[in-house]
Amino acid sequence: MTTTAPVLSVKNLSTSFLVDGEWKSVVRNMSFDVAPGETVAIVGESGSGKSVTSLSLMRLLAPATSRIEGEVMLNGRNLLALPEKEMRAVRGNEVSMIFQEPMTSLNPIFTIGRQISEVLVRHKNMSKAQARAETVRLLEKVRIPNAASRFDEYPHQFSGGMRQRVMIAMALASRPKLLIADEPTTALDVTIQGQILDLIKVLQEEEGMSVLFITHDMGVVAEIADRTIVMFRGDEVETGPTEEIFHRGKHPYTRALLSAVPKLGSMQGHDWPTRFPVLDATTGEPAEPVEVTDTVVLSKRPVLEVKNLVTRFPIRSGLWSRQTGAVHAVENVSFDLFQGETLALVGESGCGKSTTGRSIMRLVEPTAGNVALDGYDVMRLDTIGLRQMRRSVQMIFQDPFSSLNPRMTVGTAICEPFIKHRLGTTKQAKEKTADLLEKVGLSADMARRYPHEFSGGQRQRIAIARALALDPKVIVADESVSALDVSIKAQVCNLLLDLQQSLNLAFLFISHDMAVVERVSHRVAVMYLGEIVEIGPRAAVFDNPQHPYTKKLMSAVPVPDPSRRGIRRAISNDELKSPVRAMGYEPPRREYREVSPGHVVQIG
Amino acid sequence: SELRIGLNDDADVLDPAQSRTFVGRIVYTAMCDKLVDIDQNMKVVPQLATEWAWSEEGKVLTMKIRDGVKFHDGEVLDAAAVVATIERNMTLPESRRKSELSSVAKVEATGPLEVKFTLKSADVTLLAQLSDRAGMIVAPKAAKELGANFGSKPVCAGPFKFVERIQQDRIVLEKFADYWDKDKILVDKVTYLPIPDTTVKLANLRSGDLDMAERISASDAESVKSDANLTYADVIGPGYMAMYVNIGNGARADNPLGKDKRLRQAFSLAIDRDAIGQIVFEGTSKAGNQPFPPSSPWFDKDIPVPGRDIEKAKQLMKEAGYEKLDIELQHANNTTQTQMMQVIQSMVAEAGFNVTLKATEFATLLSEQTAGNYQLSRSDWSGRIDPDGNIHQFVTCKGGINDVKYCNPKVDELLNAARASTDDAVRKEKYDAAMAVLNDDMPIIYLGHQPYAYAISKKVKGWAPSPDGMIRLLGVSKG
Amino acid sequence: MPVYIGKRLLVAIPTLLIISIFVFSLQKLLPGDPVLAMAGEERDQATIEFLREKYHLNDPMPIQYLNWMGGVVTGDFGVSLRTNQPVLELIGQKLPVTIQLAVMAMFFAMIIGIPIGILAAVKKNTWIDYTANIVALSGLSIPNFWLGIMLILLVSVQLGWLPASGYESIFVDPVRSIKTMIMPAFVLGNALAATLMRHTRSAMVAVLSSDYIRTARAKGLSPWEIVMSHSFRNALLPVITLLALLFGELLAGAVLTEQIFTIPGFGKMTVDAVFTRDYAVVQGIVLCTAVGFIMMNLLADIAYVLLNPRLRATI
Amino acid sequence: MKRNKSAIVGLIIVLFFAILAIAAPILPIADPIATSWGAIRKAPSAAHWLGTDDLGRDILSRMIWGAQASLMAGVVSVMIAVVIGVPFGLIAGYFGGWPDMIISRVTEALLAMPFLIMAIALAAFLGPSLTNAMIAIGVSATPAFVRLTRGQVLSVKTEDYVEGARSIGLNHIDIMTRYILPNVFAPIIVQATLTVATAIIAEASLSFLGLGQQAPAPSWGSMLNTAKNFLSQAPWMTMWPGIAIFLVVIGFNLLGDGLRDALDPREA
Ligand SMILES: Nc1ncnc2c1ncn2[C@@H]1O[C@H](COP(=O)(O)OP(=O)(O)OP(=O)(O)O)[C@@H](O)[C@H]1O
Ligand SMILES: Nc1ncnc2c1ncn2[C@@H]1O[C@H](COP(=O)(O)OP(=O)(O)OP(=O)(O)O)[C@@H](O)[C@H]1O
Ligand SMILES: [Mg+2]
Ligand SMILES: [Mg+2]
Repeated sequence: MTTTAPVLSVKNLSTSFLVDGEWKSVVRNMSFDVAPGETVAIVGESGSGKSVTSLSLMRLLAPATSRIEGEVMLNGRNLLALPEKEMRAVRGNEVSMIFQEPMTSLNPIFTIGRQISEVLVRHKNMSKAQARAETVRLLEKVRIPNAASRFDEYPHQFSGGMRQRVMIAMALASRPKLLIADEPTTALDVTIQGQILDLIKVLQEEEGMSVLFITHDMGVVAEIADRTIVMFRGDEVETGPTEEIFHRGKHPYTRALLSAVPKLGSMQGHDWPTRFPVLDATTGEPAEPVEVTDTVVLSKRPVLEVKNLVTRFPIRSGLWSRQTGAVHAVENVSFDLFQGETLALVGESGCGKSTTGRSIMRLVEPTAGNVALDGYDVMRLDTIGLRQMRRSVQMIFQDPFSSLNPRMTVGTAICEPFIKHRLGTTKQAKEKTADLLEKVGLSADMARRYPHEFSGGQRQRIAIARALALDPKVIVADESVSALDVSIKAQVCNLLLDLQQSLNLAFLFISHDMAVVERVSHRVAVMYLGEIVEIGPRAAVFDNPQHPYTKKLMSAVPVPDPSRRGIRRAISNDELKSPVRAMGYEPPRREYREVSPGHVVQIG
Repeated sequence: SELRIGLNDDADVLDPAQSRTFVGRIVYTAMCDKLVDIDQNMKVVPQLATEWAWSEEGKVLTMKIRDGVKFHDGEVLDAAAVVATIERNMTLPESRRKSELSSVAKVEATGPLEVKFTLKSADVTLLAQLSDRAGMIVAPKAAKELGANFGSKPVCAGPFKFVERIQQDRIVLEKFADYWDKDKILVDKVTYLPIPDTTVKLANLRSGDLDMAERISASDAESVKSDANLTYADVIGPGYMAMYVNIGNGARADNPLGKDKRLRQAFSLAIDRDAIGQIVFEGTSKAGNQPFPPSSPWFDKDIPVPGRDIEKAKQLMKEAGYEKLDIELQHANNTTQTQMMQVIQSMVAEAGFNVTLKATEFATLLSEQTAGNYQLSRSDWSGRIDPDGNIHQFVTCKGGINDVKYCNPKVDELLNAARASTDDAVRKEKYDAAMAVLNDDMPIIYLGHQPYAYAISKKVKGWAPSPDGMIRLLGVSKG
Repeated sequence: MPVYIGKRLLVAIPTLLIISIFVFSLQKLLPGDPVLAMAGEERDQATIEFLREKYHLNDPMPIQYLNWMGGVVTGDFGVSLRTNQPVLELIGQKLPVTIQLAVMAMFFAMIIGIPIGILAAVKKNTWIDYTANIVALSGLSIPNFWLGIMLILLVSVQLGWLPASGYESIFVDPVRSIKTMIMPAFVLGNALAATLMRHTRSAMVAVLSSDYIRTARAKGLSPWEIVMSHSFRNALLPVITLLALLFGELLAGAVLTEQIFTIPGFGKMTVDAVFTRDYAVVQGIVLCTAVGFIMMNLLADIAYVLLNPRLRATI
Repeated sequence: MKRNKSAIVGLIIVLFFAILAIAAPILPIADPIATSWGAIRKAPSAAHWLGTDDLGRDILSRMIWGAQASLMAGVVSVMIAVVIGVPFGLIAGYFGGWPDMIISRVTEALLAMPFLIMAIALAAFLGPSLTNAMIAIGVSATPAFVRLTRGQVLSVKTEDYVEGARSIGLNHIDIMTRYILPNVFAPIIVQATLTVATAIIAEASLSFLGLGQQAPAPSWGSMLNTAKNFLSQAPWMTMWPGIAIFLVVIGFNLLGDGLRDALDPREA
């Protein structure tokens, strides 16, 4: 493939940062080429230096605290030696970049149109009007419906997926030779992720550009990359065609990485949730995956019974802020959760998963419905009772970064519930904290540290430890592993499984990651626009999905198999359907059908 | 040509019947002529009244009014206008002149240009009152029309007439072409600008934005004198600086200082009045121990300004039975006062007085002083032309501003008698006798007499300070 | 939007009521008798009594309050005890002065504080940042009177460029009006600049480290473009609330500065009125500044919302 | 690291003045209130390093003694403002609804009230003393802190960790004090360090109204006030207190920056 001269040729790229007065090297001796029209992926776990590599190529690091060495040849010019002014003509023009965070990468106070056309005005010397026309064309190209009319809208009026498409439009505006995409889909859910990946592929073909794709999702790599570079702690440990890497990866870390990738469908034949195989990153030797024993106690009454739960958020507007409508975030949801059982709640972004979890705990007040915990009616509890109740149900929040108080040591955070509920002395609380930290695989002496001193995975475990401090019966785990990279994701899932086994916990496992769900859950509920459209035993739902939405969800999951690279999904540019309803909207009565024992599907 | 005069603060209502402020009087000097004026020696001289006579033991005063005088609105000033004005001063509800004219029983026109004042009892001080606001004649028609609002558009018969006023900013007057003595008006326009900050006032003078500034601070005197473009002038005013001792005003009078005159005498002796003048006023003020400055003919030479005598003060303290005495002294919160009080505080400390200073803003000081909520209170009297005005109301039993609540029948008798006589020699005798008593009882500790200090641009010609602190503009020109 | 404004104005009513009660009870709270100060040096008893009657000072407080409020709602704020002038007329005279001074001072504060704040943020933790901080903070701690008088001495007395003090209405002689206001406005603005600078700096630091600035750089925009178009407006948002607060303070009066430059504005009038216990004037001024304050806050909130598209839909 | 260096500079400045203030009685300096009629307004010399004032008192010694009143005025009044303002801002922002309505309205009302009026009223109410001056200054600086805190709380209370705190069954007080308060402190510190300067200067105008440090006891503010009259004759009288206030303000601001970073575990 690489017969023509490479677009980008990187030699001995090393980057170091000035930290506490010392130069700390973060990326060492990276060398790779990207040929015209080629897609090269950089993979590696969090913190391995992927983003730093891409920022170094673009020279976007703060010059005062960073040092970049080596050679970055772009069409024969060494970018690292260019004067800043010329470099500016390269950025956004010859090389453009898409960033990880579509939510924050767009300036909230400028219109989408302006932010895109800016590039055209800057690099292509277009007039305002020309730029506008071209921008509309680009928006259409990335399949933003009604592009012309949305030109003057602001980022917050776009959904996450659309925002990421806007970023792509922006990056493509000047028809760059090279597109650097830094985890462009990590924050998105599977259906949108699928759309974006397809979009990049199509555009790449049309424009003939090269893509440097950074990700830690092996499924994505398999689907998109011609060649793959594996990074490990700042070093480039292995490079090769994607197929080579996937099937004949040599470096132990590569193999560890691959084995940790959850594959949809890999659970066929397993009755119970199964731990992830854990490979040692240095030796690459797998530890035998253990199937977890049956923990579900069906004999007793379910610990959690949810009946006809409805949660709506009023939308107010107009004179005197009268309510004009409502977000029907949760609509008539019912399910049971047994002791020792994991029920997964899946569905696209905004379908009401988190709200369901929060409603059960009465962190938001449900509009209607019943929630019984151990037989007690949660909806009737007063403030004190509610506080007591919260000992039994705990929540692990979606975002491990923001759900810990940044100014509280993790030790304090973990023992706080214990102390506040007067479950023991300070000394006992300390012991408990140490015990919990060890239980989640951290060491007791970490209690004195602050949240920012931990990696994402460690933070997620701290959140788990905290949730366990009150010995709850039920844990609502809201996207607890979605943001983690593969190896850590595996660790945390294993941890949850272990805890379930030893403490007989019930989990309401909220996730959009189908592969993980398949691995850890006993039963699965699929949510769509606030309603449960399909619920049933894991095997039944995964092997025999009935509802069209469930099917769509399954097909959107990237498969970490490079041989399937050519396969395309049907590109859709439909936006998420909105759960916003006008006042007086009556939700239709739903009919359900039992496909097999316990497997129920909405039919209309 | 325009004369720009910097005043120390802003005037209040520009109605002679209602006005209270010193700066207001400065403006009237240019705007409103009075029946009589005073000269450089504080002698009463003719202005609108050309001559006058006392009769019947000082109970009737007849005045001849100048012929051909016009008000700013063209109305003719005659005896009727004078009567109308005096009656207005006596009857207008808002009038602040009532006490000044309280001795007047009746005022009538006895001819087109002759006015007769009939008094309830003999009161020679009336003439002096008529040399000020009580004697300023206002246009009857305008006064009637505007009533209490006369101040918004005052119409008088002075050399300059009112043009406009913007509060806290300026008062503008222009030359009155029909003035009876118009040849002496040598400037076309006068603008008064209130500028409280003395440094700023001087800066304005130096930059040419002002031609004249009144009451510049003593500490600036030197630099004005050394400035080639400026002239310095000062004059000791008719007022005095004093400390009032609470003798009998309410519960707080019940303290050693209020009860024992020896302590008051000791306090007075511990003060070095000359030093105060040097430190606070750079030598521009006069030390004093009476309501009249030593230069005044009314000053009792038998009671000279005492020098500082710590030994004697201590002696008196001992006699009274005190080694140390705590005293609270309230004073107005301006920097000069604060400075002066600190000087006194440190002076009397040597005699054993432990003075605590209490700075108060003026309105509070005033009400505390009236209410008797003080032990020792420091305030000034701007001074009157007639000696009576500096003493009678302060120490007579029923005196209107007897805040110390001093009451001595003998003093009352002497001071009332001094009022009644038209013979200055007799009056002087009575005042001296009263002074002897007061100097012993010492309800008021007099400190000295403040100067009126001016800085004038050299461009201004023909001006000299008047002992009453007014700025007289006739004959003043600007080159 | 009109609904939003209307609502805001409605909630302003209780605020104004509270203020009116506050300010009215001052008559009882403050020591010193207004009438004593008005009666003249002689403090004639009859005059005192008359004045008390005339200004209804003998009525019970609630009655006085109701009378006053009754006047206020019909546009009659009473008359000044000191000068007999209607309070509304006085305010009418001073308000333009104060507004002109406040606007010009704000202008100086902004052209000093905001650029220095931006510069300090862009050059964070360099000597430029430190110098900028020191310059701004010195503005805060240099006494106003000192700076004012030094300026007068230098600019007016030595150089003769600007009038030393005084005021001219902008409608009468705009050039002179501006000239007389330059120094006082600078002195005032200079003191506010520090606050503005510190807050601009911290807002700007936050903006500059945000992801969309990285995006802007990746687009190939120059640092100038990034600061001026992509960060400035964002950083301005939190500063706007502050601007309103500062402007409100300016409206309430810059006593010392007005005094030094003898500008007949609110500050001087307030001080004089307070010191002479001219309550009708004090009450009028406070109510007026309160309204100004509320309007400024409203304007700030509207500006905030207009500059922030996310909020635009909410009102 | 660099940041901490400047915080240390700030700390040194503040400590320097604080130590001077505390050690004033034992330092070998002249009596700050001893007047000397022979040495009025003398320029700095060997006998009087910083010169003398209008009553011939030694300015150096007055500066040192004055540090006490001024630092107290600055620090204590800001503390009062913080201690009152922050909780009210916290309550208004956290609970919203009618507590917010009431607190916000009163705050606005207070903001519209001229400082001078409040000061005179408080002076009359509380009587003259430095403590009461600090109360007066503190109270009038409070509204700004209420607003600032309220605004910050509004954004912090939507953070996930606050909901997390609720989910483990904490009560409102715990959530406010342990979760919200520590996270709204940064801008409060900036405001507080700026207010120190205003407070030091405000003390002077209060002593003038009979509320602050009373003459002859010195404070920097009142020294400045006196110096105003001798601007051209004795410029040093203005200069020293001016410089001291400036240094203290710089010191507090640097310290504030440092404190803000120190309180933020992410920066440490
Ligand atoms: N500005 C900086 N100063 C100092 N260290 C930095 C800086 N930026 C990144 N690092 C460090 O460099 C290392 C590589 O970070 P990088 O962001 O490239 O990781 P990554 O591979 O992109 O991880 P992720 O998957 O989490 O995005 C990390 O240890 C990080 O802490
Ligand atoms: N406090 C709220 N007020 C108004 N609307 C809300 C609120 N919280 C959530 N919503 C809306 O309710 C719907 C469901 O939100 P929810 O957070 O439960 O989705 P989710 O399934 O958890 O999505 P994600 O996968 O993105 O976390 C969304 O449309 C959301 O905008
Ligand atoms: Mg990264
Ligand atoms: Mg969610």
